[in-house]
Amino acid sequence: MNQRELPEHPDFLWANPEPKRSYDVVIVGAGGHGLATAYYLASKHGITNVAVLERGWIAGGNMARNTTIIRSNYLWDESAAIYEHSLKLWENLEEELGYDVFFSQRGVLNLAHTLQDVRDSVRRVEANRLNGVDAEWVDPQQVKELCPIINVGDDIRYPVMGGTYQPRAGIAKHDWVAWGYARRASELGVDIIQNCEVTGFVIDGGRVTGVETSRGRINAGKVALCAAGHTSVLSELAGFRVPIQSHPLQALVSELHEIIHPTVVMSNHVHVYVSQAHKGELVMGAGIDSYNGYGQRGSFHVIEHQMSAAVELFPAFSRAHLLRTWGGIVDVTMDASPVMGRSPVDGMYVNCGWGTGGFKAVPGAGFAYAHTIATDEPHELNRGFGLDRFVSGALIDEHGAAAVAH
Amino acid sequence: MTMTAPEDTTVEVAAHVPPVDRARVLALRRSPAQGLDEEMRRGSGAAARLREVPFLTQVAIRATPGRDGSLTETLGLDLPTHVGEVAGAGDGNGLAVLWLSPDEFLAVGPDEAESGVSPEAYAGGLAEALGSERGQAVDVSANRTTLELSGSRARSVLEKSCELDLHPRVFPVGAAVATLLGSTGVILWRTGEDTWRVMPRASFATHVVRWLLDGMREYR
Amino acid sequence: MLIIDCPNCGPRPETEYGYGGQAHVAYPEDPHALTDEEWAQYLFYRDNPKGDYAERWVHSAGCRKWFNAVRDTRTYEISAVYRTGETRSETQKGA
Amino acid sequence: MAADQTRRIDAGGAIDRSTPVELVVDGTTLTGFAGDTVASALVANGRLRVGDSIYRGRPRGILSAGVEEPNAFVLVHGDHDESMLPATTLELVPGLDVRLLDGIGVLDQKPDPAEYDKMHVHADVAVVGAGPAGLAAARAAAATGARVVLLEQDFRLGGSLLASPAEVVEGVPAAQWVEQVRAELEAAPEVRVLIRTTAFGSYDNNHLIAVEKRAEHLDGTARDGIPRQRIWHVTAAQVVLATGAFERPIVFADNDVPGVMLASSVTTYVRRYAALPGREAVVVTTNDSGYAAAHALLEAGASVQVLDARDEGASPVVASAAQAAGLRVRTGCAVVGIDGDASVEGAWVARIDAEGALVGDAERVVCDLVAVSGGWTPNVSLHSQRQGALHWDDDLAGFVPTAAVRNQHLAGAVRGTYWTDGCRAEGDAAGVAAASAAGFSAASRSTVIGADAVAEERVARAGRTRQLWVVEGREGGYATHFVDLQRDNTAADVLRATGAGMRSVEHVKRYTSISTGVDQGRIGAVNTIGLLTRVLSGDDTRAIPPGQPGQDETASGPAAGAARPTPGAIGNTTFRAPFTPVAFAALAGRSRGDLFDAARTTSIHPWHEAHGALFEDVGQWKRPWYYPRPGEDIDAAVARECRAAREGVAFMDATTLGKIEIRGADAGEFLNRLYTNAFKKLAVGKARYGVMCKPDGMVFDDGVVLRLAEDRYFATTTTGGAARVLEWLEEWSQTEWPDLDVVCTSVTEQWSTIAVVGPRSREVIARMAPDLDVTREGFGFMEFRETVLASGIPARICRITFSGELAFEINVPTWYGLQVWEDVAEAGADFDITPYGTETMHVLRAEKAYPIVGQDTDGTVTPQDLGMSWIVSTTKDFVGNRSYSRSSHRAADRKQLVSVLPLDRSLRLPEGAQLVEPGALGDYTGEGLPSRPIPMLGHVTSSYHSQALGRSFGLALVKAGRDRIGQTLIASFEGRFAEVEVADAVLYDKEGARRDG
Ligand SMILES: Cc1cc2nc3c(=O)[nH]c(=O)nc-3n(C[C@H](O)[C@H](O)[C@H](O)COP(=O)(O)OP(=O)(O)OC[C@H]3O[C@@H](n4cnc5c(N)ncnc54)[C@H](O)[C@@H]3O)c2cc1C
Ligand SMILES: NC(=O)c1ccc[n+]([C@@H]2O[C@H](COP(=O)([O-])OP(=O)(O)OC[C@H]3O[C@@H](n4cnc5c(N)ncnc54)[C@H](O)[C@@H]3O)[C@@H](O)[C@H]2O)c1
Ligand SMILES: Cc1cc2nc3c(=O)[nH]c(=O)nc-3n(C[C@H](O)[C@H](O)[C@H](O)COP(=O)(O)O)c2cc1C
Ligand SMILES: [Zn+2]
Repeated sequence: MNQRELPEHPDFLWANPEPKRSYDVVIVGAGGHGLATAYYLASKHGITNVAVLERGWIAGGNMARNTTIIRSNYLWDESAAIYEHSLKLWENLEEELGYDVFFSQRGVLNLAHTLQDVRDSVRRVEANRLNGVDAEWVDPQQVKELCPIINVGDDIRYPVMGGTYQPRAGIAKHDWVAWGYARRASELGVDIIQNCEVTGFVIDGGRVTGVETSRGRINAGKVALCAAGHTSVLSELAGFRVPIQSHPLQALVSELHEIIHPTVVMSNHVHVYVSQAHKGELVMGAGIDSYNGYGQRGSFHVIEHQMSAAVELFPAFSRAHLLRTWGGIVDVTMDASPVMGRSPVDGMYVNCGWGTGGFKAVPGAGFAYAHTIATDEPHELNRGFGLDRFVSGALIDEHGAAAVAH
Repeated sequence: MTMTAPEDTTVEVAAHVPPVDRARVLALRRSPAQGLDEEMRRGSGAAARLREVPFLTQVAIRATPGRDGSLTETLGLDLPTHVGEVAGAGDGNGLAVLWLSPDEFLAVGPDEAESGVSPEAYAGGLAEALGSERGQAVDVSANRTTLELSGSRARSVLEKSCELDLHPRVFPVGAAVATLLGSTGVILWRTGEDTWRVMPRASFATHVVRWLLDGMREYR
Repeated sequence: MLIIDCPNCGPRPETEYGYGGQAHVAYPEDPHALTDEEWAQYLFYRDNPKGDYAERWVHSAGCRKWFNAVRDTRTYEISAVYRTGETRSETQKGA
Repeated sequence: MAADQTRRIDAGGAIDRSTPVELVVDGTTLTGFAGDTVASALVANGRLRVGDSIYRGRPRGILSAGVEEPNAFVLVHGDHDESMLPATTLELVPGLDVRLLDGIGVLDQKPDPAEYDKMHVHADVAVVGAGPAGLAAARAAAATGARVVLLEQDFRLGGSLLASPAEVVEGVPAAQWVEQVRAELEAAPEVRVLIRTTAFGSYDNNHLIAVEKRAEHLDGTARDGIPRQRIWHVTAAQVVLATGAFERPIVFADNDVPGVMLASSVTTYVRRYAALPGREAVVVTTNDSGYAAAHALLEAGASVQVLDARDEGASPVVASAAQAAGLRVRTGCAVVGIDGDASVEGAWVARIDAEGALVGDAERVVCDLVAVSGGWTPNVSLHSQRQGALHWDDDLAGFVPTAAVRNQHLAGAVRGTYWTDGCRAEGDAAGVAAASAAGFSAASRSTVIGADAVAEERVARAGRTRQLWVVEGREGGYATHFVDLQRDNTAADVLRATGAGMRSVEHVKRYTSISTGVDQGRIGAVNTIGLLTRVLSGDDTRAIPPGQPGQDETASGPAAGAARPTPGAIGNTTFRAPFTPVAFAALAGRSRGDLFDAARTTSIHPWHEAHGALFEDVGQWKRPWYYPRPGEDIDAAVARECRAAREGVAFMDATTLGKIEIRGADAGEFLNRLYTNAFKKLAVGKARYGVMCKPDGMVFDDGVVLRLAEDRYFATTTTGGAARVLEWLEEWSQTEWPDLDVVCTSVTEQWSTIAVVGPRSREVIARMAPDLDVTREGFGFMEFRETVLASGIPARICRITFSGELAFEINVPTWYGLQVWEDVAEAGADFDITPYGTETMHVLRAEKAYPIVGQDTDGTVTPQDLGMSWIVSTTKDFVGNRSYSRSSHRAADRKQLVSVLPLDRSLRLPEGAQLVEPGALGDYTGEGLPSRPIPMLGHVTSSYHSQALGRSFGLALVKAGRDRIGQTLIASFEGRFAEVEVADAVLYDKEGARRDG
């Protein structure tokens, strides 16, 4: 679609029913993960007596706030498998949902600025390729060809030494992805209940039988948490802990500009993550704030740092203007990998810990989580992501090696 | 106040090198910002001036006030007790002890070339005075250098990157704190109404000099 | 930007501090006496409340001292700061 | 002179008629005066039309006179073009050359030569906005001696008073009053008045962030050293927000045609800029304020008629003033449509009913200007950024702050106070209250009215506003009823969103994109919310998810049984920083180019530079990477450097290693707990290598520790780990083991460290340190000595090796570093001593399988994995130890460090190459991607050509690597495959014969 066209949305998205007394599955949280899970439960497992309970407006959490980067070039086998599965689903998503979600495979560049960055990058590229994930190492000249506005000169503090490139990676329009899932789920009979906060769980003999909500008690055969940064609050209510910490993560946009940025660029070292959305705004992720926070806002020095990094690498952004900043609440685990599987409470499932990078996982995680809920067994894709890894020590440490977020 | 050598110190170094040679040895030192002298001169103007005050003697002291053996006696000064406080020569002319934390201090005194007391010997004497008390006295003279920023706009230059309140009501003459200048850790010490010492670690000296000079340009 | 009142140095901007997560999580007396589950709790699990949180900070660019603060993770307001080893009530200010 | 300024009013206005200023717009030169904005110059030249709308390409005109402008965006040409600047806020300066934009900017790809900086200031009272409220507040606070900062985005003080210069304030005309206050503020010693300065962010702890335009107004180009813009960080004990209010338009058919303008902006153009936007005007208003525009126009000689949408018309004072002036007023009427495409040619006027629907036929009125006032929206952006509560005020028809945020005060129109004396009085009261809360007692002015009294009068004085959310057109539909002009969104789009099931205002925003433009909903948000109140019924509203958090109760759900929700129940979308857009570069400040991040250099750096070193960034450090001689590439240089180290003598600057002095009776015990190996029994004068792990058992840092005295140790860390390790030591000593008698001090930069390496190093050291017994017997491996060099410089010399060769490390205070380095060069000249960099260091240590933390480890590697079980004590506990008994640590297939030898001895594998079993590849040829994942065994962490071995080699982490020694694996890289043999990690001098020379 042309930058100067307004999007066409379907005439009808989802119904706003009153909650029923009881459902086979209650999903807590209508972010991308909750909605996708509902959709796959209904479409792949024929489980349609499902409610997705959302305390605010659907997709109003991190789903409304993310920089929409989609890629699958993760280091470890377990990660590559689930993210690559997700990417394959993305590649067919518009058709599946019948909704133009602006999935744009414009490629993602991860820049390297030090010799160690180069080693880590090459390692990841080689691992990706053997895992069937398209990945390339590109030299500074190729970086320049892929994204002519990057300063690849030697005259900057941390010159670009090359980068990894995943051509199939890209971005999508976050809200519409959620609405696309909501629409299909709603069509298949799933009840999407907004303005309905889960405030407690009904647990009987170690098994969950329902939830308390701001709109009354709702009985449930199974309960699946999809509450991202709020998961700890919920799990605490259910009597168990999850190994996550909720931190503010900020993002920002500029006003609209004619398209000059053709791909997605991420630089962990200089700290820039930027793409240009279809309307023309520059979309950037800033750093994570060090402290825990549920405020959906972060500290401004993080934005300032982000801006100097942006101008450093992209001289053309000098007089783009910061138009809006915001924050989300990301759920960070110690190994920067998600948690997905059964919880200590029977009939209750957890999916959290996607931290700064779970948007891309929406289709894949929804798919695997629906399987886990439907069969009470993890899917092959999420087997390694259970809570047991923290006990055995078999972590899937995605920061040490890959050192890239989002 | 001048710095005097702690008595009865038997430090090998002092014993080893005859005084006349010592002057020759001292001449071999190069201060961290030495190569930037000319740049600093050119970047200075009436309203803001920058220079290095090289080779000050600095001793890092870890001690618990009141439980410091004969350290304070040897120093000839009480340890400062609260943030910002500088015991002794708050104006930097002589021996001063800066508060860095409840149990961490920095003694700053004149260059050995001026005082005749080697920093190693001085630190050794303090360490000895500390005795078996918990703490430390370590020569860190070369660990940081001292830059002096002065002039009517010196405060403005600092305010460009120092987030602390530098108003005299809050940051009086003679006060010193450890803080950040931009993203670089420094000790900031107000030695006069319009005179500040900025003490970065040696490896940051070039950056801090260039950073300050850049901020001074509008006042040239 | 949080302004954190270091018990030693007074109010300083957040950039001077390092964050240390939940306070009062002591290193186990004898780690070897713990089960793997208990050890995992120590290593990887911390409270994550929405509301008051007793957490650790270190004044990296100032006095280099660790201390504790009670901060509301919704409003980010700090209701108390106190030194390591002190209990919360000793120096708590405000409500 | 002003011949072309056809719409310039002959007299009045805050413009300097003696200073004409030229302006180029799309290539045409116009003239305005100093004191104009680009927009007012356009108006004075009879040009209302600006760029077309973004999506629908509709002609658009100047709508406003301020930051809320949705249409009039320009690109300013200059050293560096800047886009998307509202013409309404752009001060007219000589040399301005602008292009009108169609709602979308163009980024300049040239480097931006301008400079930007930042300033951090503290205040007792910060006042935002310099209208009557803000000026009064600043004056009152200043009078107490408090430190006051007044921030005003405009290039003039006065706020709305600039548009009513004749209004009487404290007995004098407004213009004079503003002058008086300005003079008073300037005379106060502790007051800083910043104009052209927009407070755009309000953060916790009263931290305001503002941007000041500093140089661009001088003459358009930047002056050396003078930042073009400056970011102000203001931390204030108390804040007074006196940010005024925004007028909003009325939604009717074709309300976007150029010539439709906000009524208060019309007043501003006429009275402040002496520019007449139209000669025949229709004013359409839902509240009293539209009348001011009518009076202004009338006085300027235009013909005017007023359509007051309220059946009851204006409040008595306003109505009688209108009558006295002879204004034609029709009540219960509105404009229902516009005639004209590129400019207003006429307005369709009709009576409207309670729903805003036409009653009877519309009548066409010829006009060239339609001044609209749909009511006022307090400018609460900064208040809301701090989660300040708002509530819907039905009479004012606006969201009004419920109470100020802690340590903040609100004064004037931002509180819904819409008459000047009320604003001034509130400001006065707020200034006094703020100063006294900051500890400055004040005798308040005699004229202060209690703020509460003002509140009561609010509606009585400013009149009621009719809530008219949309005016039906003459034809059905709402396709040209623009709600958000910038985003080209209409009432029809809002209805489509609700039709699609959207209930939350946040969803409507995202479905339509209303409120996402540069004006962030200043023009369209409240009308959208109002429209939602019209279309959503009681049934729908149970599902309305809340709008902005912190709003009044009604916002979280409409009152039960209500047929329609109130705007308060629907709520606002969230206000976010920045208040108005800020250039990225301004926020970058001086952290650009070389100053982007500190580059740390050693005392020897000048020598490295002078000798042609290329540098590697390690953390913030610049370390010599290698020293190519003319004609040498990296391989040749490194081979030469390696040869020197293995066969002769070479030297390296190792200053960047972290160094920590540790002292105390319990220092040994402390180190025992943190390192995997034991240090308590290390003899004084000796050194030992140690590894530290995190509690999860993974290697965290390593280094050599010297025992200086019974109670003193000296630990070295990796270059990148220095700060981390010191913090780690402090953390454990302060928080876990405060009872241990141990303290630490960083001495990283106290010492320059020069490694002298190679079989001939002893001879060099002997020359350097004549007093020292450097014999094999006299100076053993892993010992150190204090000595005085031949130069007289005191030094500590260690016999440590990171290459396996005989080697010494000379430590001297950094200020002697360069001298000693030069002395070493001289002492070794006969032996052709060769400087080497990090690359050679890496080769040498890899030949000996000394791991580099961070290169051969990645946070998942234990000492055992590195083949260093020997360093993991079994007799004492240490941090990390507990983790090794977890099941994953006992797994047989843990990755272990081994070396890999390509069968092709000249092939240097890329670091990062993956290793697989032979046969694992299946039919994968390296072309494209394999059809299914190929299991990997590990990867190459380090890879070099070994000069000493005469072949390439690598280190690798390989599953069960030590069991595979002797096996052949396949390395996969760049779509190619190569066979490698797994070998013991140590390849060179396994017996360690060389370390003693
Ligand atoms: C600034 C930012 C940038 C990011 N960038 C990227 C990126 O580029 N690429 C990427 O892949 N990922 C990115 N992420 C991460 C990604 O957004 C998240 O991992 C992902 O959205 C989380 O899953 P979700 O969509 O289900 O979560 P959310 O959208 O947060 O959904 C959780 C939902 O649960 C609801 N909820 C919580 N508690 C309750 C309760 N008690 N009762 C009912 N409902 C409740 C919440 O209201 C919320 O709607 C980014 C995140 C942020 C904040
Ligand atoms: N209904 C009406 O007739 C009506 C409605 C609104 C206002 N008014 C009149 O307007 C005046 C209001 O006085 P006031 O002092 O409250 O407001 P004001 O509009 O006079 O002044 C507000 C000032 O704040 C500045 N400002 C706003 N946000 C800023 C920011 N973030 N950073 C820096 N500057 C910022 C503006 O540029 C402006 O100068 C009164 O005279 C009142 O009568 C009348
Ligand atoms: C990819 C993306 C693009 C966005 N583009 C815009 C934009 O063009 N204009 C805008 O005002 N906000 C934009 N936003 C930000 C939203 O307005 C909003 O800030 C965000 O969804 C968080 O919600 P909140 O600010 O209401 O809490 C964008 C957000 C995302 C994630
Ligand atoms: Zn402190």
